Order: sequence, then C-alpha cells, then structure tokens
Amino acid sequence: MSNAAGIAFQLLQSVLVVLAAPLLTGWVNQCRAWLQNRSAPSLLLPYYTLARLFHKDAVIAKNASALFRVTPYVLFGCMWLAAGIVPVLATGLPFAPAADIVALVGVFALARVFSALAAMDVGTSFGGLGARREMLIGFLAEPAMLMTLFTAAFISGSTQLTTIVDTLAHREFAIYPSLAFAAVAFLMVLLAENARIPIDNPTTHLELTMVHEAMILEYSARHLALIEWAVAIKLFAYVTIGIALFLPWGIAPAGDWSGLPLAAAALAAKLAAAGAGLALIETLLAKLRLFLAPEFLSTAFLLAVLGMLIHFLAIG
Amino acid sequence: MPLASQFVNLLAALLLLIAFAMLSQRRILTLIHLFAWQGAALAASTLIVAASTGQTHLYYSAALTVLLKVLLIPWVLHRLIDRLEVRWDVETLINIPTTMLIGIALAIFAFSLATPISQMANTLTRSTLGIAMASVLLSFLMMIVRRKAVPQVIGFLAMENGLFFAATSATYGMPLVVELGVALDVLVGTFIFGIFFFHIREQFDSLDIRHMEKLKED
Amino acid sequence: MEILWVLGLPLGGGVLLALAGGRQRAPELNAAMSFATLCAAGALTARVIADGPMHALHDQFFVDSFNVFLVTLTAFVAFTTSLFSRPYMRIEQHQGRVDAARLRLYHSMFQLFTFTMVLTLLSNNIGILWVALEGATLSTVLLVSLYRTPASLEAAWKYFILCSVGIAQALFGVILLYFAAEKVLGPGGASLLWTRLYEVRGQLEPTVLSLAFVFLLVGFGTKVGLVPLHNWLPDAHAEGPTPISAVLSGLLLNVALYAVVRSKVLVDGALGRNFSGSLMMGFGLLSVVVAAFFLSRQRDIKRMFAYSSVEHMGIMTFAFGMGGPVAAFAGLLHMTAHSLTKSAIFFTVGHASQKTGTQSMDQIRGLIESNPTIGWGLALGSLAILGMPPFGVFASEFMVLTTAMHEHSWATPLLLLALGVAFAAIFGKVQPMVFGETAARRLPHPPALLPVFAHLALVLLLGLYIPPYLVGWYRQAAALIG
Amino acid sequence: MNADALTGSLAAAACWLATGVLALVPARRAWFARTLAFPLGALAGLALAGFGLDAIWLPAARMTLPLGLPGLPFHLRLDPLSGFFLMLLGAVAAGISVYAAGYFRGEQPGRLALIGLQYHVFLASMALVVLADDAYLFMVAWETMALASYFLVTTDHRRPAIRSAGFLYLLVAHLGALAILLCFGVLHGGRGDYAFDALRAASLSPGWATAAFLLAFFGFGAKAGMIPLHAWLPEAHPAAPSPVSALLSGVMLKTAIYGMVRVIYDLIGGVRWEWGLVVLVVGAGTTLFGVLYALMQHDLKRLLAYHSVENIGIILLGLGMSMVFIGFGHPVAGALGLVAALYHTLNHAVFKGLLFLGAGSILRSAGRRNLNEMGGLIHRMPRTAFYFLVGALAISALPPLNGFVSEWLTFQTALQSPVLENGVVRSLLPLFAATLALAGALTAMCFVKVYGIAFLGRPRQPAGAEARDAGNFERFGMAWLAAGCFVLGLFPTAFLLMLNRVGVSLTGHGLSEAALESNWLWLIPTAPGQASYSPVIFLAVIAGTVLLCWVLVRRFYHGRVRYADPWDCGYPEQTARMQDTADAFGQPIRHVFGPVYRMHRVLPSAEDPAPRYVLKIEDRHWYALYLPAARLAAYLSAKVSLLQRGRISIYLLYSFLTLIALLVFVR
Repeated sequence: MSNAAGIAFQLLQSVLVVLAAPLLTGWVNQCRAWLQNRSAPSLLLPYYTLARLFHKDAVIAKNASALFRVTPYVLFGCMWLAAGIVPVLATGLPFAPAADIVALVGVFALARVFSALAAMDVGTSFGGLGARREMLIGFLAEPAMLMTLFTAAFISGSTQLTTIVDTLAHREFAIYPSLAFAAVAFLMVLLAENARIPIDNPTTHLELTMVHEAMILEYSARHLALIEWAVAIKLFAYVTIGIALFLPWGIAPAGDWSGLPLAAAALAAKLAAAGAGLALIETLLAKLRLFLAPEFLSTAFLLAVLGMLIHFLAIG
Repeated sequence: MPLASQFVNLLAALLLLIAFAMLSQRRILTLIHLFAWQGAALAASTLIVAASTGQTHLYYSAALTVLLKVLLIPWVLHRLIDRLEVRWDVETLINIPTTMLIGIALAIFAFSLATPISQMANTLTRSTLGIAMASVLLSFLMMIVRRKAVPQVIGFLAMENGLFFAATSATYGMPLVVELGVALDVLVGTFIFGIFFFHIREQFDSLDIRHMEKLKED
Repeated sequence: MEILWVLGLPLGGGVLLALAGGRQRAPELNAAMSFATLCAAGALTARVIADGPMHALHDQFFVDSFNVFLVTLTAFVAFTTSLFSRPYMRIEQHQGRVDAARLRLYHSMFQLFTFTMVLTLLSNNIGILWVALEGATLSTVLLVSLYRTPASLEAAWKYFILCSVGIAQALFGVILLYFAAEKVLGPGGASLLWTRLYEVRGQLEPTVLSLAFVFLLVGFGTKVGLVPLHNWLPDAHAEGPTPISAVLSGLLLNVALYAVVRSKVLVDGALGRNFSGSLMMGFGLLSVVVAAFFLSRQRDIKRMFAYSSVEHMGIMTFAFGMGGPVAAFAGLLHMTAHSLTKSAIFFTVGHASQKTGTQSMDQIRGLIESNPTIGWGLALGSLAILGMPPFGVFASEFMVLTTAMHEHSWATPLLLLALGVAFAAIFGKVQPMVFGETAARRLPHPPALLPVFAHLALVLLLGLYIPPYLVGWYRQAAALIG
Repeated sequence: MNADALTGSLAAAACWLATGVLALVPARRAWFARTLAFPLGALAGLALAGFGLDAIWLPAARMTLPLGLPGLPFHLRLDPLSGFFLMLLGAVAAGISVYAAGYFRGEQPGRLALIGLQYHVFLASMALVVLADDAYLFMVAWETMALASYFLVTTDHRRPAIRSAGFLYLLVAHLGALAILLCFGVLHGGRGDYAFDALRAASLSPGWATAAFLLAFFGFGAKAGMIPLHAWLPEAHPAAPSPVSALLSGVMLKTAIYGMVRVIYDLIGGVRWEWGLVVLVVGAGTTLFGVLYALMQHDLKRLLAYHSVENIGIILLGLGMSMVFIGFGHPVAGALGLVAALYHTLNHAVFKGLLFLGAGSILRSAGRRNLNEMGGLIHRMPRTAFYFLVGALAISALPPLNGFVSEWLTFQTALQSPVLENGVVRSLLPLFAATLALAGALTAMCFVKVYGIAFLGRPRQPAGAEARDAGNFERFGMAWLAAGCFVLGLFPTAFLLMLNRVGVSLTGHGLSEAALESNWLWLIPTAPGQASYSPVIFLAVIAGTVLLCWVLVRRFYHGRVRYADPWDCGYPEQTARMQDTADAFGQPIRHVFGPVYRMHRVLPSAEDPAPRYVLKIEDRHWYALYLPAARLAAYLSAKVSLLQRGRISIYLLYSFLTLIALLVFVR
C-alpha cells in the first residue's frame, strides 16, 4: 500500500464519516417516524438543525468556567479520532494502529468524562443529575464493550480493529457462538452508549428520565451544534464498529481504489439496514426505569463475558 | 552398721517426725518449740557426724546451729508473738488430715528421688538425704497451707533446717565460709521478718495474710 | 587488686551512707560512690582485656569475659540510676513520701545492693554466689516497702517470701552440686569453686547433677522471674521507688540469669546440652508468651513494664537455652540492650508519674506537650524495648529469631506471636500517654534525663554498630557458655 | 562505573539524613528547616533519580559498610530493579519536597524542626530499603521507614482520631514486618548468613517455598494495603500532612511492591503459577473493593487513600498475571506482565502524588476536606484546578495520559492468555481483565464526582469563596508531577525499554524483539500485527481537530457570546445547596452494590422538626476480621491473668508444683 494513497484514504474516510454521520441520525428518525405512523421529517433535518444552531449567538451561564467552553470541541475531536480509526470503508489505514480497541474505548470514555464534567460546571441540579446518571450507565457499558471487543480480539489474536476485520472478513464462513453472544451484548451497549431507548430517550426533556439531555441543558448555539454533531458521529462510529465486527464482508483494503465503490455500496446498504433495525428496536421497546439500566447493562456485560468463555471452551 | 550412723538415722527420723508435727500443729507457740527442737536435733546430728568423722568445721557449724536455731531465733519469735499478741493459728487452707496425707505422699516421693543418689554416697549418713529432702518439701507444704505470717516464716526457717541437715548428712557440711554466709542470711532474714511483722501489724492490725491479696490482675 | 576495689567501694559506700545517708548532700555522695565503683569496674575491665581471665584471693574470686562485662554493665547502670535518683528522691522527699531516715536507709541499701550484685558476679565460690544473691533480696526488700503503704508492704512481703523460698531451693541445688563435686574433688572448699568444677565437669555424676539443676533452675529462676515463678516481680516493681524498679529490672534479673547460666554450663558438661537446654527453652518460651498476654490488661505503668521484663528475660533464657555461639551471643547482647533500655524507660516513667502524681496510665497524658524530653524518652524507649529497629534490642531479637528459625522452627511462630501481642499491648498504652493534651504540673527539681538519652544512644549504637572489642568480648563469653 | 551510581545514591541518602539532622537545629526559629531543608531534599532526590536511571542500564554493583551485626555487615546492592525504584523515589520525592518547602513554611518552629527530621529520615530509609542487600539492613531500613512515617502521620496528635490511626498503622506495619522476618527465616536454608546472596543460593522444597511466598506476600501486602490488611491505610494517609500523604501513597506503598518483586522473583525464584492465582484473586478483590469504597467517601484525602488501595490491586493484577505466565513457562508474556505492573507502579506514584498535593492545596486554602462543603474552586484556584484535572484524568486511565498506558499493557498481558495450556486459568485471566475494566470505569466516575463537586459548580459553603490559589513552591511541585503524567503517557516506549531491562535482570527474559524495536512514536508490546498504540498521534489528532474546528467555527460563523444566569428550570430561587453532593453522586453505586457496604442509615421522619439524613458507611473488614482478632486477644489475656490472683499461698503452690513436676520429669 503506497503511503500517500493510505493517507488519502484516511482523510477521505474521516471526512466522509464526519459528514455522513448526521445522515444516519436523520435516517433513523425517519424510519422511526414511519414505524410510528407519523409523517416523517426530512432526511436532511439534522443538517438544517446544525446550520441553524451555528448561526445563533451562544448564551453561556455567568459562572461557567473555561472547561465548559472547551468541552464541545474536545467531544468533537474525540469522535473525529474514533471515526478515523474504525475501518468504515477500508482496512489498514495508516493512523489506525494509533489506537486499538482498548484505546477506542478510552476515547469514548474521555468524551464521556468531559461531557459529565461540563455538565457539572454550571452547578445546576440538572447538570449534576445528568452527569451522575451518565457515569452510572458508562461504568457498566464500558467494561461490557471491552469484553465484546476482547471476544473478537481473541478470535483474531489481535486488538487492532484492522487486523480483526481482516481476519473476520477473509475467513472461510464458520458459525462462532461466541460472536453471537458478543453481538447481542454489543447491541445492548450501543443502545445504552448512544442514549437510545430503552436506556435513554434522545427526544425527551422529562427530568425523571432524561440522562444525556440533562447534561447539555446549558449549551446553546455552536457549542450545542458541535455536541449534537459529535453525538451523531458517535452513533455512526458505533454502528460501523458493529458492522466491522459482525458483518465485515465487502470492506476494501486501504489504497485499493477499485474496491472502493463496492465497499461504499456495501456500507450504505448495511447502514440503512442497521438504522432501520435501530428504529424498529426503539419503537418496540419501552423505556426502562433508571434503576433497571444497571440490570440491563450487567446483562450485556454477562453476555460478553459468556461469549468470551464460550470461545475458550470452543477452542479447548 | 556403725553406731554413729544409727544415731544419725535416729535423729533424721526425729527430724522428719518434727516436720510432720509442725505440719499438723495449730498453736504458734508449740510451733516455735517444735522449731527449736528441730534445730536441736539438727545440731545433735551435726555433732555426731563431726565426732565420727573428725571434721572440725562441723563443730563450729553445730555450735552455730545451737546458737542460732535453738536459742536466738526461737527467742526472737517468742518476743515477737508476745508483743503482737498472736497466740492462735487455728485456720489452715486445707484441713489437717488432708495435709498429712499430702505430706506422706511427698515423703515417699522424696525418698524415691533420693535413693539412687544415696546409693552412691560414701558417707556414713547415706540414707538421710531422702529425709532431708522430705523435710524441705514438708516445710514448703507448710508454708503453702498456713494463712498467717508467723507460721509461714517458721516454715521457711524449718526449710533452712532441712537444707542444713542435707548439707551435713550428705556431704559432711558445706565449707565453713558458706555456712557462715548462709547463717548470716538467715539471721538478717529473721530480723527483717520481725520488722515486717510490725509494719504489717500496724497497717492491717492483723497478721493474717489474707489482707494482703490486693495486688492482682483483674 | 581491682576486684577488691570493685567490691570494697560499694560496701564502704553502704556503711558510709548508713551513717550519712540522710544528709542534704547524700544523693551526691551516693552518685559519687557509684561513680567510683564504675571507675574501678572500668579498671578491672581494662585489666581483663589486657591480660585475660584472672583469679584473686586464692581463687575465691575470678573474672572472665562473661562476668566482667556484666560487672561493668552493673556498675554503669547503678551509676546512671544514682544520677537519676538524685532529683527523683529529692522530689519524693519534697512531696513528703519519704523522710530523712528512710532516705538514709535507701541510700545505704542502694550501695549494699550494688555490692551484693557485684559479689554475685565476681564470686568463684557457688556457695558465696548463693549467699550474695540472697543478700541482694534482703537488701532490696526493705526498699520495696520504703513507702510503708499497704500495697508496698504486701508487695515486699510477697517478694521476700517467694524469693527466699525459691532461693532456698537453689541452696539445695548447691548442696547437691557439692555432693557430686566431692566425689571428684574430695571434701573441702575447693569443691565449690566454679573454675575447678568447670575443669572436672565431665566427671560429675549425671543423675545428681540433673536433680541439682532442677533445684538451681527453680531457685534462681524465681529471681529471674520465669513464669510461673514470676508472681513477685510485677508487685515488687510497681510498688517500690522507681530507681529500685530500674535496678531490679535492669540488673538483678540479669544477675540471677547469670547464676542460672553458670550452673547450666556445669550441668551441660555432665549431661550434654539437651537436658538443661530444653528446660530453659521451655521456661523461656512460656515466659514470653504468658507475659505478652499479661501486658494488655495492665493499668499501672510500672507494672506493665515489669511484665515486659518478664517477657525479655524469657527471650534471653530461650536464647541461652538454645545455646550455640550465635544464640549465646544474642542472649548476651539482649541482656545488655534490655537492661539499658528498661532502666531508661523506668527513669522516664518515674518522672512522668511524679509529674502527674499517679502511676495509672489512664491519667498520664500528653507527655510530649508537657515535657518533651520525658515524652520522647518514653516513646523511643518503649519502641526500642518492643524490638523496633534500629535499636539494639532488635539486633538481638533478630539473631535469636533467625537462629530459632532453623534450629527449633516450631518455636519461632510462638515467639513472633508473643512479640506482636506485646507490641499491640505496650504501644497501645504508651501512645496515649506521650501524645495528646495535658495539664501536668512542673516538678520542683529539674529531672535528670541525661541517663535516659545516654542509655538510648548506647542502645541505638548497638543496633547499628557493635564495637569490635565488645564483639570479641561477647564471642569469648559465648564460647564459654554456648 | 556503576559503583559510582551506588556511591552516589548512598551519598544522596546520606544527604537526606544530614538534612534531617540539621533541621533539628533550633537556631533562629528553625531557620534551616524553614528555608533550606526541603529544597536541599529535592535536589538530593533529583540526584538520586539520576543515579537510579543510570543504574538501570548497568550491571549490578555491590558494597558492604562496616556497620550492622558481627558477621553480617550492611550489604548494599544496586541492580536495575533497585535502580528503577530509586528513580521513582527520587523523582517523585523531588516534586513533593519542593511542594513541602512551601507547604510547611507556616509551621511553628518546634513542630517544623521535627517534621524536617522525620520527613528526611523517612526518605533516606526508603532509599536504604531499596538498596539493602541483606535481611538485617533491610529490616532495619524497613522498620525505620515505618517509624518515621508513623511520627509524621501523628504530627497532629492532639486529635484522638489521628492517634488511633497512627497506632493502627504502626501495629499493622509491625505485624507485617514480623511476617517478613519470618519469611527471611524460611528462605534461609540453614546455611550461610543472611545476606541476600545466601538467601538466593538456598534451595527450598516446594512446600517451604510456598510458605515463604505466602509470608512475603502478606507481609508486604500489609504495607501495600491490599485487602484484608488495608484497614490502616484509609485511616493513616488522610491523617498525615498532605505532602506526607503524598509520600505515603505515592512512594512508600511502592517499597512494598519492591519488596514483593525482590523476594518473590529474585530471592525465592522459581515462580509457580498457583502463586500467581493467589495474587490475582487478592488483587482483583483489592481493586474492586478499593474503588467501591472510594466512591462512598466524601473526605477528599480518604477517598484518595482508598484509590491507593485500588491501584495497588491493579499492580497486583499485573504481577499475578506475570507470575502465572512465568509459572507456565511463557517468560515473554510474563515479562510483559511484570513491565505492566512496574509501569503502573511508577504511574501511580506520579499521579497519586500529584492528587494528594492538590488535595493539600485545597485543604490549605479552602480549609476543608469534606467534598460536600466545597465547590467552584476552579474560579478561585485555576492552576491547582488544572493540575488536579491532569491527575484525575491520569488516574481514570484516560488516554493519552500515563494511567492509560499501564492499564493498556495489563490488558495486553491478559490478552496473551491463549498461549496457556491450562484451560481454566486461560479463561480466568480475561475475567481479571474484566474486573480491571470495571474498576477503571468506576474510577472515572469517582473522579468526575471529585472534580465536579470540588472544583466545578458553585461554592456550597461561604468559606470556599475566599480560597486562594497555591503558592509558587506548591505550584512548581504540582507542575513537576503533572509534567510527569504527560511524559509517562506520551513517550511510554523509553520506559518500556527500561522496564524490559529490569525484567531481564530479574527473570532472564525480556519482551519480544518486535517490542524492543518499537520507536518513540509507536508502542508495540508484543508484535506489530497484534497491538499498538501511539499516544502522540492520538493527542495530535484530537488537538488538531479541536484547533481546526475552533478556527473553522470562528472563520465561517462568529464567536459571539452572551452571558446570562443558568437556566432555573422555572424555579426562581436556585441555591448552591441544590447541587449534587458527593454522597448524592455515590447513591446509584450504593444502590447497585448495596451488599458490599455496611450501611447505617437514618431517614428523617415527616414530623421531624429538624429533619436530618444520616448515612454512615463502614468497612466490613472491621467486623469480619479486626474486631474478632482483638476480642480473641482480650479473651486470652483475661484467661491468662487468672494466674495472678494475688494470694501468696497460690504463688507458693505454683513454684512447689513446678518443682515437683520438674523432679518427676527428671526421674
């Protein structure tokens, strides 16, 4: 792989992901609207929202500290990094080795910690509440995520997404029960981490239930826009990770321009399916009480660990 | 068996008898007399040994014994109990018969212990070592069972008698310098005991040592 | 010649102070006499270092590397104690607990006590050794009851009765020893000379010696304070004036143990090491463990440290019981470190209880606040006696434990357990006394704490660096008794 | 050459001692202690760090001093392991000393002099612990360390709580020391002296070796604060003055780790995998327990202390894994585990030191240690806030700071488990990794709580309002350690190679060739294909993006900002008391992990005139272990004291019976 081509691929993918992320959000909302017999908003609604937010004047609480203003940028940066690492279109990107799955989880953790801190900065009761709940969800989701990733890592003998995807993509087809467990666990973590039903509801502002929204209540205008965008990228990244792990077929090796269209097409198809599925889940499930969230997530953790054990039993 | 050794054995038996008598004795005054008699028996035996073996320093030791244990100490004790008006010593911790039984057991034990040693003794008083040991243990027992200060002290002195008897009978007496030193200790000890009786008396206005059980762990 | 000085000075001092002991300057006189004794002892030591073991007065006295260092130690601690007792007794008099007459008794007896101990150490004649040891009891018993309080009387009575009875058993042991020696050496004074016995120790009659050793062990062991013969010890230490507690713990116990070891050496000649060794190890271990558990229930400060003395005598007995060059070395080192540390502790304790007017530990508080030197002295002293490095006590305990580890592995956990319990007990009591706030009054006379820190400095030195001549000294002694 | 390093480090230690003694000089209100002592100590620390760093790359050097016991002079030895720990000690101590120079300025002379003495003796003894090469010197240094730190802990001995904390601390330390002593006794095969060489040479039967291992593990574990022997730690560390707390948590605990590694890997040798499992189980327990209790604390320093317990657990996890691998004959993976453990040791020293210093500044300026009374400090003390943030992110194992690297390495070790033959152990290792992950996330939560409550929001108490930022010395000290967090986090490869050298010197095996070829940019623990991490790129990308976005947003839109009151959710008067408290933040954890805690809760009733909500959370180990032990001892001594009933006849009877018994025994 020529280095230049690699770099080009890297940049291309990052930019593409960042730009395409809101689209996925829009698609999920649309599907959900359809499923709920509502007249669906435009697919591009998220873009309009972002644009409008960017134009507004930022309103910041008087006693907010620098941390409050830096955080949106940090979040955005973390997510961009994640987008650069996950093999969305192609494997073997030059920057991919900079962070393996553990580091990837680390990136998300970093983002979470910053958003929680920012939430507590102004010192309203809502901010604290949101931060607390977010961390509560996080401390269970994170290990579960790691364990699912470890299962894949054990199968491929590596913690680098690139290698994992390579091995999983170009292997003769075989059923991995461990991967099945891991997949379920991953799905649960995805729901929790991206503030979806049944853990959280991105569209609510009901103080009893809201988690993520409670944290960003104080944000407005460009800061809010960056955060929303980061959230979109996060969702996109998670979905693509899931795809890369559990249905990695059709992905192109970096620098292989010919494989690119096919890869893009495959990706689009998978994303569409995934988005629809997500919407379906959100429609079918009801929101859980907050204190059922730990049970939900510990189930995910348990499944992930089980998957790992099954892997070891399978190989002897 | 030479006459001398028979005499010594007789006296030894006497000594043991007196020891038992002291163990069973309730009256302090009698106790003191018995103590004096024990001293006399001791002196006599020492004298006989001295005569039969010609160990000159044993004469001194005999004289010393008479002086100290037959005359001086009993006299001092007499004065003391006159001054302190303690004539009766009724209660013992264990009743007399039991004490006697234990005493007999002790005597037998002492004999059995001493026999192998006596075998190798070349003195004419070989068999008396056991008796000496027995009387030591008996006085020990006496100190344990008595509740008042004075009998305890008498028990202690009787123990010294037993020791002296062991010395003379088993080994024709210790070197003179040692005997003198021991005698000195006994003397000083007695006087200190005397001083104590008065202090105790003025503190607890009684010589019952049950008053002196305050210092303990709880 | 020096021997006569070492013996004569305290004796003379006793007589002198018996006449002038009540005077104003008597304490200084006392200190001066002790100092003279110390100098004589130093001279004696120098002599022995120069030209080896020596005998005097046709073998009635002899000095070898074993007893000479004990003599020096005794003289030294006696001297420092006299320094300490100078302000201490003044304060006692000031507080009206003793009058001039008793002060006279105290001073002369203090000297006589020193004399008896030195005599015990130097005498070659086991009979005289016995006499002197009994004399040590007689000279201190009136000091224990110096205050004439009911408690002190009771303590003194128990001390007197128990020790005399015990020592009487020892006399029987001596007689048996003589009985055995006579067979070999023939009648006459020579048969009681330790040196002569030592020469012929192989030929002595085993059965007699075993009996003799039992009596000697029980007899002298009573004075050493071995459990279960120890019962007099805490009472006597707690009720007597503190200088006496210091010398009792620091010196008398050592001297008694010295007697035990001397007789052990003879017995070992006839019976081999196992017999006496196992007896002594048994007693030592029992003392260590039992004393450790006694510690935690104490309320009276002096009583507590008395029990700690029992514990440490147990350690030494155990060490000597194990035998062998290292263990014996450790035992001697422990003797030294313990008597220095323990006497230092008693010095601070004395002043502490004078300040607060009580010996009950619940009422002594905040010494570091009220009088830093006393407080730190007590704290460091206690830590040292608990075997905290870098103090010398740890050095000896280290050697004892490590030796025990591969000679009698079963004993080591017990010892360590006891040490742990003792640590919890003593330190748990000492800490509140030295720390926290206090409302203690000032002392009418400035306390003499030079001795405390001199002792602690020496102990610290022993922990980090044992001077070579001292090592050689210990080694010879260890070779002699090991 | 290396002899110079040894002499040099010895000289540094001696300099510390001398400084301590000089600090006692009462001249002019302890002038020396006030001005020069601590800076000098810092310089000595730097020198020590230099020599240690030097020694890592050199063969071991020996030296004996003419001190100590006859036949056992003080042996000293400086090998890569000691070198590494000297570096740790020196570097961290330097920062802390600078901080202390400012922190202790205000003490009154007598106290200051004592602190100066104890503080420097403490440092010197730690250096000697690391340098010691025979059992006696080791014990002496070890106990001196305990003693000095005890007196430092009880500096403020007027407070009863602190007194009892100090007592508990010294007691546990001493018991641990006794266990260590016993361990040396076991190691010593009965031949030769107690120099470590002799202990190395002694060959032990498996049984005795295991005994030695257990003794060493629990002996040193008592000092390291692993459960169930940790109880002293959360009491003692908060009690001490903050720089001392930083030393205790940051450095002293590490000497215990040093002891474990030294004894288990070096002196005992022949590591067995069963031992590894023991270490892993205890380590996992310690990790989870530590962080769960930390989440319940509202006393800042106590919370940090519990986190020390947790981090010790993490280190133990690394050690245990390495022992398992070595025991199964996979030295390379074993070396990786050892490297991870030692790396975390270093990292924890740096960020925990930093955090305690930060806590000290808060305590100094805001005058309180209870989180529930703080808030909004970031406005009052921005610099401290920044340094503390660095420490908090580091301890939360967030990339690209140092805490993440070592935990990442530990994960990589766990991921080596497929090489193991034993199926059970192979599947156990990832579970321990899972506990590590859980602990990491919980730590993040805990520090969000700490930082959010203490520095962010609005002051909950008026006193917090006039807090002032730390002085220059303090700031420099914190900056030094914060810089450490960054360096250790961004350039791990250098340290990886150092630790590899240490591992080689201990086990004879190092990391894989690929690992050794990893350059400053890429950290590759095993093989390029397997795992890699590049903190620099990581940071560069994030920073770059942040910058880019910022510029773009300003460029294409605008930077207009209006300031307003926070949204009041429709409730007109919002007070600072409405913010979350530390206890509130921990509430969900209490809910989830209820059975772990021993809770005592008093809920106010409706008609309560002054309703108060009381919540007390206690350590279960007290009731499971410590109190029963104390009761047992009390019971035994009560039984024993029956010997002393005060009746003289009984006493006579004792001696009589003893006599009779012995006579019977003789016959």
